Amino acid sequence: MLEVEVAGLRLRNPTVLASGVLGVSASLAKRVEEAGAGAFTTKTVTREPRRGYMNPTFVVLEHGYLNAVGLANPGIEHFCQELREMRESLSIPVILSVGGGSAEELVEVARRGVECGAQAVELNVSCPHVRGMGVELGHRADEVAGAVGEIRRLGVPVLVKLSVHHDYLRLAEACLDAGASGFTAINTVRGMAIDIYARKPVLSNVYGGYSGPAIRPIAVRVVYELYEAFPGVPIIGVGGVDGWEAALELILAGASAVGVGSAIAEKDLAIFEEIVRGLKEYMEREGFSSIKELVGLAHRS
Amino acid sequence: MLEVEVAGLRLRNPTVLASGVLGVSASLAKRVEEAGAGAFTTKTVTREPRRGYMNPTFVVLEHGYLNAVGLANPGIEHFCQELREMRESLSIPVILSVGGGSAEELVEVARRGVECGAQAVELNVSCPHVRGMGVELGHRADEVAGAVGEIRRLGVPVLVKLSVHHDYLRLAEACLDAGASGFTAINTVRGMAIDIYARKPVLSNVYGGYSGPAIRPIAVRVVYELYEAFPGVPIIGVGGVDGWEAALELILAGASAVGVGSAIAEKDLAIFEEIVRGLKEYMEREGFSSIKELVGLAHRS
Amino acid sequence: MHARARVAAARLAAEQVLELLLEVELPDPSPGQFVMLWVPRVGEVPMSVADYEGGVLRLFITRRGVVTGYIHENARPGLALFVRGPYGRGFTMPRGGRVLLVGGGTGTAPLYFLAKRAGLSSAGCTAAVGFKSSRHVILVDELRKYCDVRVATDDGSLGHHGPVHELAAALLSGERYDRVYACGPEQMIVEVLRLLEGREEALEASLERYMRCAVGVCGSCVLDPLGLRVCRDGPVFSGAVLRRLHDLGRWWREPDGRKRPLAPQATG
Amino acid sequence: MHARARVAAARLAAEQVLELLLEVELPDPSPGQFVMLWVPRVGEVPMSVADYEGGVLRLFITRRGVVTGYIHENARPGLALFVRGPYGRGFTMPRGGRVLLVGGGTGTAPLYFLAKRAGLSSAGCTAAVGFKSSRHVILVDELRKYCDVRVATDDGSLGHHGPVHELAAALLSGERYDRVYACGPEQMIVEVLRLLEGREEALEASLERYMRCAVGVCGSCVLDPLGLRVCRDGPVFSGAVLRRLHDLGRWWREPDGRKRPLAPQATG
Ligand SMILES: Cc1cc2nc3c(=O)[nH]c(=O)nc-3n(C[C@H](O)[C@H](O)[C@H](O)COP(=O)(O)OP(=O)(O)OC[C@H]3O[C@@H](n4cnc5c(N)ncnc54)[C@H](O)[C@@H]3O)c2cc1C
Ligand SMILES: Cc1cc2nc3c(=O)[nH]c(=O)nc-3n(C[C@H](O)[C@H](O)[C@H](O)COP(=O)(O)OP(=O)(O)OC[C@H]3O[C@@H](n4cnc5c(N)ncnc54)[C@H](O)[C@@H]3O)c2cc1C
Ligand SMILES: Cc1cc2nc3c(=O)[nH]c(=O)nc-3n(C[C@H](O)[C@H](O)[C@H](O)COP(=O)(O)O)c2cc1C
Ligand SMILES: Cc1cc2nc3c(=O)[nH]c(=O)nc-3n(C[C@H](O)[C@H](O)[C@H](O)COP(=O)(O)O)c2cc1C
Ligand code: FES
Ligand code: FES
Repeated sequence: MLEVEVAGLRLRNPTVLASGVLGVSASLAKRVEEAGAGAFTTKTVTREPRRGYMNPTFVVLEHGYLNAVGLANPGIEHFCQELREMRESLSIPVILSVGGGSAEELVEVARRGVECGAQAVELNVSCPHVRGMGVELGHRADEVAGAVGEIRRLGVPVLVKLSVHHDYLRLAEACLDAGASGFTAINTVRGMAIDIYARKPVLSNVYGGYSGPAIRPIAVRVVYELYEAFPGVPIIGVGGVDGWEAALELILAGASAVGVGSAIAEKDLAIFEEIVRGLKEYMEREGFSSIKELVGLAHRS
Repeated sequence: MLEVEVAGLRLRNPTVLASGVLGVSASLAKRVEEAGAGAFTTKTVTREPRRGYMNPTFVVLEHGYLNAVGLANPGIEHFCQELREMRESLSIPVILSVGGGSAEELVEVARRGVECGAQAVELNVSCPHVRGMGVELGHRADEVAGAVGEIRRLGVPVLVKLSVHHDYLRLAEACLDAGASGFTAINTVRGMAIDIYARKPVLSNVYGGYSGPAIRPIAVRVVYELYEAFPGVPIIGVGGVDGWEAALELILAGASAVGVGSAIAEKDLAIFEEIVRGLKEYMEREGFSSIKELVGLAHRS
Repeated sequence: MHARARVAAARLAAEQVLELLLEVELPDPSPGQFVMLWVPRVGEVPMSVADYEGGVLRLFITRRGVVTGYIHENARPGLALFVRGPYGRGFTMPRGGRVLLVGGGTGTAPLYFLAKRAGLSSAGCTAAVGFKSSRHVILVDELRKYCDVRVATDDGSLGHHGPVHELAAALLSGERYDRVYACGPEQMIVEVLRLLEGREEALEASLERYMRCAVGVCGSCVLDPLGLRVCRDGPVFSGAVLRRLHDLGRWWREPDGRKRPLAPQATG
Repeated sequence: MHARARVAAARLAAEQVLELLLEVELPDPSPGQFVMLWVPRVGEVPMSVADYEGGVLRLFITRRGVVTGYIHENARPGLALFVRGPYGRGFTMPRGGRVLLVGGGTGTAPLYFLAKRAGLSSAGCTAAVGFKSSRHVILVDELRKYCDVRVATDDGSLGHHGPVHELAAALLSGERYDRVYACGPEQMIVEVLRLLEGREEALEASLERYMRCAVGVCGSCVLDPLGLRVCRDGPVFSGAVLRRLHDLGRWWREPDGRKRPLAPQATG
């Protein structure tokens, strides 16, 4: 009853590990699968290796989390091996999150990633804390659309990860025209925290990406708007999913699947089973036989 | 030790009642003054009366609040009398929040408001839930700047209320060039909530403005950026101030004063005294003699 | 967020007055408090708590406009409504002494809840309750468990023929009470306040105003000149406060914030 | 957010090892857990808890690079540092029986905390601790309160001349223990694991990896092939798990996620 299809990928349930969260190794991917996730998104991978920023790169706040990891990753060449291992050991779909400073770079990373086994590509054009590789890219809708078009030709689904910091409806439209298979929404929201005793920003990078339960109302709205503007286009809803109720809220808004990110800090990998069980029980109680009936249901009157 | 000057207004302490919150009557203004606030901002007033949206217009969430009141207000002509009474009965500054669909309308409302006693004008060009009178206006930087220029000639300070949904640095610059005295940041963030049992959006308007502690990291960042980009320009920091620590975080980011909005739902008017007392005690403990020393302190190394 | 409240029973308790029993988990309300009742896609309105026991919330809803009309037409067992609250400051619980309750229409409901929760008995409690006619009567039989009840109707079809404050006047002329509690049309409250002028009885009365947030933030429900919010500082106010409220019985604040003269029928 | 931790005392406990006492309110840590120590504008690093009593956190910090270097040079009473945590899974507390502790360098600190919290005595506890030289020794006198302590130094300037695992080997050859706890350089842990092959002693050892979030989210500290996160699934792992960790003693994951051969000095 929980199976969904998202942009051609078959998921045993609508939970997806969000990008950047544990997505660094095949060994963690396996644990995430065993914990019950329906799909796995890798950490965003770029052409060259990136060390990321100095610590502190992660802050636990009262209502959410801030991070400015800085797209740390081993680079696609090195990550290729992890992708191969993922494909060997996993039965859930592996979505490769791709980052870069230009369309050319995105395409290059995606191409190599697909060669190494990625079953879908998610374009991260919305990281809020890396200059040149983040949100700015999303502002250049034509360039992103160009990359979408080329990657589409590799024969795998292409999801575009959106941010509230974009004119996301316009970007979404341009990407759809170029053949995008769907959207992931939302990435973290630009934010920062200052320690009142240190009297300094906590993140070494000063600014970071805000995630966790606090951003859910923002994510719900973006998903709702996307569903309204592009009915039928699959959306992975991400942002503040910290239990089955939150997952359901995004599904009702229009998400076919939901990403789980920083909630793992609080609930660890058990959150996947918790969501799956919660959704099942809800559906039984409320008389739904397929999760698909719930997708976008809040739009119908 | 807590006195501040913000855009020419003298405040006994850096707390300000945020717009839209209790700012509808002289009687409430008096209570807010008695509760200890340093300044009072009125509800946004437009040329014509507005009933606002149907209930539900306000939702209490886990980490914040959503509202889509819809700029309900009695119109400037009727509000004039309240302004007169405010000036008669208050000794703290009264900031008139002005809304409208065009520069012309903003100017008209501001002019009448100043005639009736407003000591400063705050331009609300950032309401996230009223079509034509909200965020869109803030996208038209030139038009807003035009209004700023004209209102400036009325001889009162003009603050521009910014939103994360704008290119706020650009808008801020245009407004400064036109003579703006400072900024209020931030307005609510577009968001929505869906009830998982009703399976419907809760707000009658579907979308609304997200406020409360959840949005503080976003506000801190906007204030920090503004202070960095325009050193010396006064900022009223608003967003998620729910106690003295939160107020201090915004001050350290660069706010000369802080607005208090939806936290009143939790702590009622006692929050003003709580902030004032907390700041005082902090300053004594940490060895500061004037709150001004703390403004923007997180920027210095 | 709201709590789901399933209709367990809905019956017409009197003409235009629907009695609703809702299964819903709420923080325990105290008498005089209210909830916000949300009907998805229709609207959200404040309603006084008439009882809350064993997870069942009881409301008495007079048919007025869009939302109450919808509820009257559609409420049947199983329907899901949504509730948030309870909100506001309720009545001070009577601690012994003699109590007089003065209720009008559905204003009787919170007084009934008060009598029940305070465990009053007719030895210590007299209730004067008024309705338009015998067809509009609610809760009188149940209230008799706790109070000596006198009824008035506007058309004389039951009990005293005339407004309920006349009943109250008669009772007050013969007796001293420790506390008087009033809930009903605002004109009734004005009359009760007048009756108590120069007397020692402590009055508490519940008011209604247009509400949005219900938590004291938006200012929609403010009363001049004290700046009191019905949703948070009230809905129950003391006689001393009521005397200083110039708005009382005179002005109703519209959703746009402008005031219009209070219509006599502004309260159920 | 972090809790402010004021330096109450800072002294060089041994060559290159600073002992810090920090006044800070934290959830009570258990032995084997660590904190993230933030030095504003400098960096943030994981540190094992050496003790926490009466609101005073004790750390032993080996001078390594940017952050530890800064602390060594600037820590004096009154300096404000910042701490979050405690994080991770610590040691299983010994319940009676005979315990062997094997510590290397500042790895002795969490073992001392364990001995103290578990209330061990030299009847039930033997500790083999190794240092570079007699000038690098920490906590040995204090540890004697709880354990029969044997010392080894690389240069023979104190106790056994040679690596600490040789001491452990000697102890193990003469005696059966119920539990062995190890903390120190990863090569030392590898040796202890080897010593225990085919024996019945339950081992628990604490590992280190590059960390960012410390709460199990970012994946920086993952160990292959089990996908275990040092910050959350560890830093303490059982012998059974350690045997299945191919990374153990071999691979260190860099901040960019690539692995490099584990340098012998990777641990203090
Ligand atoms: C604290 C409080 C307790 C109340 N308790 C009860 C009760 O127990 N039983 C009962 O029948 N009624 C009660 N009311 C009144 C009830 O809220 C209104 O009758 C109801 O809101 C009308 O809604 P409608 O959509 O059916 O009518 P509409 O056609 O929208 O309006 C009819 C009238 O109700 C007023 N009204 C509408 N919405 C609101 C609102 N959000 N807040 C206040 N007034 C509103 C209008 O101003 C108008 O006077 C109470 C009101 C308040 C403020
Ligand atoms: C769970 C745990 C407990 C620890 N307990 C102690 C202790 O009690 N006492 C002690 O002296 N040291 C301890 N360490 C090691 C300590 O964290 C490093 O020595 C310290 O981070 C070096 O920082 P630096 O800036 O001075 O050095 P750098 O010059 O930045 O680096 C020197 C070395 O430390 C490593 N390192 C740097 N930052 C980190 C990090 N965030 N996480 C892990 N390794 C890092 C580098 O990879 C390198 O190998 C512990 C490490 C972990 C993971
Ligand atoms: C530590 C951390 C690292 C992240 N790294 C990435 C990344 O590399 N690429 C990406 O697209 N999103 C990244 N994100 C964003 C998440 O995928 C997700 O969009 C966001 O955190 C909101 O979801 P959440 O509230 O469930 O965490 C990261 C988030 C966190 C917390
Ligand atoms: C109920 C409500 C009504 C508001 N109305 C207005 C308004 O009319 N004009 C305006 O500029 N901001 C309005 N705001 C935004 C607040 O002034 C403030 O910018 C925002 O709520 C963030 O602050 P907070 O987190 O302290 O509430 C309103 C906020 C709330 C909660
Ligand atoms: S309804 Fe908002 S203040 Fe009373
Ligand atoms: S440090 Fe982030 S998972 Fe361990």
